[in-house]
Amino acid sequence: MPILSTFLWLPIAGAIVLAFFPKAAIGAIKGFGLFVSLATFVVSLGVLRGWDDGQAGFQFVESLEWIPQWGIRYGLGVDGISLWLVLLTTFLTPIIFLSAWNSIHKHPKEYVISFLVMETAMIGAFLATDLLLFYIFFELMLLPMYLVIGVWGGANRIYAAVKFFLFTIAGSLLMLLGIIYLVFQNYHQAGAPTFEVTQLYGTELTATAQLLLFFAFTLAFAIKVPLFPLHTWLPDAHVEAPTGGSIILAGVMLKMGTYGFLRFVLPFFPEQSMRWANLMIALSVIGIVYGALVAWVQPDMKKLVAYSSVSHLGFCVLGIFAMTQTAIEGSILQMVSHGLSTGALFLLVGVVYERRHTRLLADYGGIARTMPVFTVFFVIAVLSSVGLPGLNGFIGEFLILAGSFQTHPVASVIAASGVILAAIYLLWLVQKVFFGPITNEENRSIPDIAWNEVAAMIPLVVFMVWIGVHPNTFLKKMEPSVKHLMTTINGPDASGEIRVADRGLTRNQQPATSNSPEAK
Amino acid sequence: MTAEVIIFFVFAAIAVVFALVVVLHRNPVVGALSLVASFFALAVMYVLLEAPFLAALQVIVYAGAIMVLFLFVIMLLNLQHVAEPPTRPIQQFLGYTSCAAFGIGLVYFIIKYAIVGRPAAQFPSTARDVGIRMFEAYVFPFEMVSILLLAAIVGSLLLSGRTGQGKAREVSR
Amino acid sequence: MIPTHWFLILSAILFTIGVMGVLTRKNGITIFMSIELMVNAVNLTFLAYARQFGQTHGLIFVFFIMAIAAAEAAVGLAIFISLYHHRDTIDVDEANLMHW
Amino acid sequence: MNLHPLLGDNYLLAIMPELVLCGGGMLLILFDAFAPRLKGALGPLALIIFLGAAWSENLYKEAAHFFGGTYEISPITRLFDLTFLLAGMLAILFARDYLDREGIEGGEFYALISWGTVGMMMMAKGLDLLIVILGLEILSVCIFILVGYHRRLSVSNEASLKYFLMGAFATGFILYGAALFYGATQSTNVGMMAHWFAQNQATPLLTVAFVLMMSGFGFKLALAPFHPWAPDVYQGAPTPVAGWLSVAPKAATLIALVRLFDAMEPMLPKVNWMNMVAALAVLSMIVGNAVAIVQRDLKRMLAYSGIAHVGYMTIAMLTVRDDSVAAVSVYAITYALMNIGAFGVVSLLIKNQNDPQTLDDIAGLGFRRKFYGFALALCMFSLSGLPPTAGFISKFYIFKTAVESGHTTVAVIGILTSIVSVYYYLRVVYYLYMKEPAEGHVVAAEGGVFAVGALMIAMVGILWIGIYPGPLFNAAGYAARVLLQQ
Amino acid sequence: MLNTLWLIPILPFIGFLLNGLFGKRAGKGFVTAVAILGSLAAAVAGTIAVYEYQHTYHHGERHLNVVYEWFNSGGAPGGAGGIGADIAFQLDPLSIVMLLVVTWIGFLIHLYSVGYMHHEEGYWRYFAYLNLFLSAMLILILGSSYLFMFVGWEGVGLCSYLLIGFYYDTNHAPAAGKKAFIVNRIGDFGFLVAMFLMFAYMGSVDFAKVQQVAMGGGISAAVITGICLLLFLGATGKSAQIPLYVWLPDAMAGPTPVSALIHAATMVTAGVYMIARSNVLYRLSPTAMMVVAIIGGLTALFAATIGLRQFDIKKVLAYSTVSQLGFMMIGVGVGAFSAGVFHLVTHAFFKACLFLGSGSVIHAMSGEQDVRNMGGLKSKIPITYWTFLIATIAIAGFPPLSGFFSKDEILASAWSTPYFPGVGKLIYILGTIAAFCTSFYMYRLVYLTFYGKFRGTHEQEHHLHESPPTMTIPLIVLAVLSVFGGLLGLPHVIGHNFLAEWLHPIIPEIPGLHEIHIDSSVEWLVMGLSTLIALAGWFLAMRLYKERGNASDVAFEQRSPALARAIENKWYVDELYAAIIVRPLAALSRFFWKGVDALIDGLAAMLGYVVRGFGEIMRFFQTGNVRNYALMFFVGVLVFIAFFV
Repeated sequence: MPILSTFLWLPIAGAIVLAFFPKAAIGAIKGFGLFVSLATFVVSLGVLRGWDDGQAGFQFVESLEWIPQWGIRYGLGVDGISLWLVLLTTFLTPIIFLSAWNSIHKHPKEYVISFLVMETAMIGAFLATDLLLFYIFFELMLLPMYLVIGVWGGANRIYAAVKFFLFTIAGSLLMLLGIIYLVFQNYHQAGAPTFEVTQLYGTELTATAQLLLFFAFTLAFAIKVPLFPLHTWLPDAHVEAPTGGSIILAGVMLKMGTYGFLRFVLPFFPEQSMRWANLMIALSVIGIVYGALVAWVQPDMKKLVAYSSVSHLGFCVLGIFAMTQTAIEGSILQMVSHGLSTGALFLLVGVVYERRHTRLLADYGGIARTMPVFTVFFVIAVLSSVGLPGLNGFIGEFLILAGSFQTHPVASVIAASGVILAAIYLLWLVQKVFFGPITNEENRSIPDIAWNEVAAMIPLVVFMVWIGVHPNTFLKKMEPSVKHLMTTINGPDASGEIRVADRGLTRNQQPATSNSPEAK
Repeated sequence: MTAEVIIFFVFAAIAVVFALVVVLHRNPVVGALSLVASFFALAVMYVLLEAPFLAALQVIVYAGAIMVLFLFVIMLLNLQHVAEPPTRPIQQFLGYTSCAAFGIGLVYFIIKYAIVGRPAAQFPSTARDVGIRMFEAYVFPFEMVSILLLAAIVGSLLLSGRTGQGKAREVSR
Repeated sequence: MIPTHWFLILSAILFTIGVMGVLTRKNGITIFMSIELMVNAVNLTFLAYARQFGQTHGLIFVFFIMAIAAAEAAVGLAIFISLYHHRDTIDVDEANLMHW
Repeated sequence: MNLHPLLGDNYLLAIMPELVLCGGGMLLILFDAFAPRLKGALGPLALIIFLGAAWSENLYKEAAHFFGGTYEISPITRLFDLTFLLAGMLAILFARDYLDREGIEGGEFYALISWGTVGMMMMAKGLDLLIVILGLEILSVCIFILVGYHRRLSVSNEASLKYFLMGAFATGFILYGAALFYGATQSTNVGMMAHWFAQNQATPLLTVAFVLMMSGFGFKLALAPFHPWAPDVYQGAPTPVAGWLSVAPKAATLIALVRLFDAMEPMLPKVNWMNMVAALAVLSMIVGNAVAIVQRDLKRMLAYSGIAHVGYMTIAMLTVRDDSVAAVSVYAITYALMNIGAFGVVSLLIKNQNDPQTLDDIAGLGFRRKFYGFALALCMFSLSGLPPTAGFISKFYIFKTAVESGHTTVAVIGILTSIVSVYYYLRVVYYLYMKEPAEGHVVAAEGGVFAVGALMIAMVGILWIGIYPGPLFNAAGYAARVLLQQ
Repeated sequence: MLNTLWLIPILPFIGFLLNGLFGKRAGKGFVTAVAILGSLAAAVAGTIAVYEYQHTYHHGERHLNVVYEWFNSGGAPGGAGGIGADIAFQLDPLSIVMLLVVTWIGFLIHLYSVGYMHHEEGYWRYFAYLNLFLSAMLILILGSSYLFMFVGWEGVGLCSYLLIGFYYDTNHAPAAGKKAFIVNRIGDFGFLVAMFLMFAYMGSVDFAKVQQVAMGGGISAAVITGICLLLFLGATGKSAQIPLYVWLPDAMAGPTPVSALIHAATMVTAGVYMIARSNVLYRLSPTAMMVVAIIGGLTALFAATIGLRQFDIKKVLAYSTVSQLGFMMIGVGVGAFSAGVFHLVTHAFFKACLFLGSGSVIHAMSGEQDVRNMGGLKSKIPITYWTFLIATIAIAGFPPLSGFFSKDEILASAWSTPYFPGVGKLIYILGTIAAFCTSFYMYRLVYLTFYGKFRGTHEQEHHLHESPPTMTIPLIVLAVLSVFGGLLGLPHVIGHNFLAEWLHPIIPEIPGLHEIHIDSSVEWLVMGLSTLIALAGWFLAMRLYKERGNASDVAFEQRSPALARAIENKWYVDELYAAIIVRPLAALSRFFWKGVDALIDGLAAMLGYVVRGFGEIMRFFQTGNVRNYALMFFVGVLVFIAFFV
């Protein structure tokens, strides 16, 4: 039984079964959803068991004829780049069901179903080794999310849902055209049509074609990330989405963009990526600072966290386009940690929203006294998101910054200031919500965090600490793939070293023999 | 300047003039009758084109059957007295001008590019020739015409039947 | 022997007149008559060419067009009658329930 | 048996589908006339007839010409025949409940649909302009009547009037164009025309002829700027008819055009005719999608979206290659499934058919009637071209073909407009699932087993083609190659 | 023990976990036991480790205990030279000094807290934090690389955030905690970038490797200076130097023992430790050293001036801390690293003692912190008084108490620094003036608090009582330490400088750099002068405050109100920062949010409106009049003909 397909289709299968559940059996529905997602997670862990640390390419590859006429295959595979994102997805879904155990009163069945469908779509997008297959999953995940935001969302949900959908679809449709063109060119050169990602690497293209395709792909992913000028859909979507929606959106869906950059943009168009790296890095750095600053003045908790995502994802993009191995590993790790910490933040905001039905900072204050346990969890999540060493956030950011410092020192320094800003807005949030005297009478009697929410939080915290304390568990598995990616970008000649390194800022491999630019 | 030419011009003039009457006269009855006249003129043209059989058919089918049908309907709905209200000037203007342009262009192109030179020596257009061809290659469409007419009959029966509460269910936006 | 394109020109003129009728008249039946006029113009063209080439099937085409015209006439008039039943008029401008 | 050398061998088997449908139509009328009490059986009977026709497609499999090279049987015609039959069956299934509800059940209805299908088949198979135009006329006459079939409704009557006048007008142009082509090529047979095109130069008069003819066909396809009839007619027509009308005739016209363009192939590099087609396509995509956005009436909205979709199909035809033909045929089938499905759900809304079926009528339907809601949503997703539906695959095919034929610009416009289209399709979903119906404005949706069956067919088809299109592609590709070889 | 060095920080961490998870339910006894044991265990383990070190290594060697590779990326296979670090602890003379000071003072203050915090409801929370702090601090001083040290560095920052905000349901305490954390973050930013530079140019952040590479030469002075200055930015954050000192005075919002432990004895000295740790880099870049020294001098003086006129007993001590940290910075800045560390140690003794004493006073005054409402406590709380007095004498720098020797060595080194002689003298002068102020405001504090007649309310007077032994014992111990602590580093003219020798190995010879040499004449001169200064300060304070209490403050205010208020409001520095940094930034952010975001949205929406409008226009061609359709059709035909013919 091919493991990837198993846990790829398990959620959908569950959803189909679920469709025949009686509407009334809410407990059963939720339980079944949780069970299915947990099963998926357990199965997906099997990937780790059979994992070959040394191998750079795809593992557990499955490849079947699908649309032979166009050389489209049902190709699945997982490598160091996608491994942790896949696991993150399967890991977060049960947590969502747990956290939403009592909070979804409207159409619980449809809710669970849409999340299961979404899970399959997301896993598929990470696993697909075939461009069209990827695209299909990439778009498939929009529909359930649209429904989730639109049906279970807040007051202004329609606007948010439509905005979310149109922004993303606009990008991805142009990318579709790019895909077609790319494949067509490759077809001309290779003679046989194929959508296999790895075979499309190194398709020769004319300069203009490269440029256009690069921007077609980049636009799609940049919207998804979201990169600075295209980020405005995110706060609305986050604010209006139900807790689970926000968690998935921030935790996994945004990673589609960064993942796309890594898997497609860089290896497809290395020259263009190098050429426009400075632009992308500039945008991401702007995003980091901008997102942080805007987050700081938000009156609404969820908006604040949403903008913080803009800031944190900026780090990922920075790392990717710095194009040093360290930075890329860092940004992959940062994707995972962001999924954990921001997911946790949204979860907790959801918890308190459900009790007080307001997200305005002004309505809170001093609830550390009424819900101490909750406060502890929240502070932990905040600290991990601030990037406190010993928790997950730090490692990723450090690797990104240190790595990008090699090639883009100025950008990395400016980005590093984002670390300060993160502390500013997140501690501001904590102080406003939890500390100080209780001003609002309603806050005197908030029930503390409930069993299911604790159950949802604990695994998150565990992994935050794990990544923070022993990140090698994660880095070692992604290292070969990233190395391989670097060679794909730079060509085999410069395997370890980075091609953009001819700016005088090369890191010497052996510390003993120090060589600074002057020394050379 | 043979007789043929004279006949051609005379009847061409008739056809055009009556056609214009059809288009311009306010009373449908007059229109219908002048259309008949115009069709007659066309029949003459067919004769000039060495297709007497078709000319006969033109007179019988068109002037005979179809136009009678028209008149019948006009009478049935006794529209002979209704004076047609004037239409919107823009529509009128655009209609006339565009038609003028179209016609002039068309005529110009025909004069310039339509083939000239002697027509073919003989033109098998007798009822016999027609029949033979008709039942060789065109037997299938010929049969299908029956379906066309059948459908038309069924349809006209269906549509023209009184609908009882038709007006009762009148709803307007 | 009359040159073919004389007939062609005539038919072009008739066709144009027909179009003019369609565009400028309100009375449905008149419009329909104009359409019949157009169709006849086409017939003339076909016949003229058929004579030019000495082919019979151009001629046969005309037969079929006549049949088509007959069928259309039947249905069309039925439609007008039904329109009249609904609105007591055959002024096509009155038929404007649906727009935009 | 062979009466005459020109007829071709066992021509009766070859035209069996047409014969079955013709005969079936008459049978239906007679049945209705003599057993007026058994109206309920008409629908199933019609269905059986269509199934019989579909079965009789298998009687004659080789590719061959009949009736002196005026009639072609080949894989492509079989494919399109099946498309027409599929469309007809879906229409019948929906119509069954609709007519029943509206109390206008009658044999003529089904008979006319079968005859119209015959007309389409002629358009698909005719190698002679005569046959194509005759088929077109049979189809048109049937449509005139079907549109006006709901006699009680003034909208229905108005629609049929509009369609009739415009249709006859357009027919005039098609005929005139045909006449001029005849004058130039000395033949109305596509094959011979191709022969002539291969050897001679184009004259402006010929261009005029092309424009006239193309305009006529453009009208039948509802391509902008010849489209304005479509919304009114769809709105006024009985909903199942509208669905059928929005799909089948367009498919027939397209295949007829494919033949023409194929015949003109050698001429096309020398003339700019295809620019006109491209212009039509672009205009349709833009106008269709843009106006669809501002529609609240579902049927009108679907009409405009249909205009846009024909625009997409036309993109593929800009260069006649086997791929493009295959793309068009795949798209035609897909479009039949999803559009008739959508119209079908609309046809289940119980309200005075004189009033428009607006978006408000389906508010909250998705949770009230889960199945219908989901079906409509699926159709919408498919129409907007989102995976994993057939709409995505076939749109992808179209754009792929366009890009490969070098029409990238048009393809880009197509993509951009389809971004716009997503907006209004999703708005339907929004009304289905995210909007509560206004107080006292809950429109019931009622459909019997037939409608459900039709929806099942549509949904399964949509998902099947969307997820595993390989076999269909094989068939279409093969058919297209065969078509373009001879 | 040596190979389980990691136990030392883990032990208090376990205490943290236990108290944090079960403390609330388990009750005070459990909490106390766990907390005390946690700190004591760390102290004992540390001492054992030191003992073993002494017997296993030649003095000065570096003992390294690698636990596991933390993370490493981008290096050659096997991780060599990648970006990353190990979880590794090291033991060498410097960290030994820090280890002993931190653990034992930490233990004492734990002890003290048992009494002091006894009535707090957050008892368990407090001790959990305190243990956490201890373990973080131990990581900071035992970590073997900048990166791992940074963990502790931020960890202690976190703990100080939590402990300052201990009284979370007040408004000012959490705000102060936030301020502390953010200001420290600004420093950490420097630290981070410094590490990036190290990775980029030295390929590692391990102390030893960095030292090796730096001494190996070949790295441009610019880079080294950059690293040093950035590290120093970190230090200014942690050690409350200009311009980032502003958080420390506010930090007094935390419980007093916290101020004693974190904001006097241990955490705030981390910056000094770190600079001493990187002495090689600094010595390679005189510029950086000069900056450090100057900043230190300025801070010393500036803070001292503010200290002159504060009324909150803890505020006075806070500014004195800032000022003393300035002294330490002078020490490490002028190249007398051992002197800096020496002052660090002695300061830990007497400043802890002072804070704990003030705590005891506040305890006695049932929460009162304003010296204007005290006075005449001498007889009421004798132990507190005597310990406080001793510590004051020590900090004021009277021979032969500890403060005298350490401060004095620093000043002497400043005078005779070889790196920047001229500036050195200047700094010496700054330091001397600061010393004078120190002596003055400390005695002022003593007199205002313990002498004169009681100025508080009656029930305060009624409640006055000496603190319980758990509080007094640490006081006495610390007092004793601050008396004899000076013996660690007697100036060579008098005796033997143990500390200097002890620390010597961590300050390796760098060819071409000659170390500070203080000749005896300077030594004597400086000693004499600073003694005089201290006396002068004492004398002045006595004249002003012994009898008259705070009357003289009032008088001063009447004489020059503007100056008085300026000092009272700390020269308005906070206001300045708010005006030039915080508010503009907030305004910018709001502009981004309301302006830029709205603009982007607007553009996106506009596209939609354009399409929609186009649709609206197009739909009006759909008049519903069939003849218009016919016209459209025909015009279309015409247009196409016109176009394509």
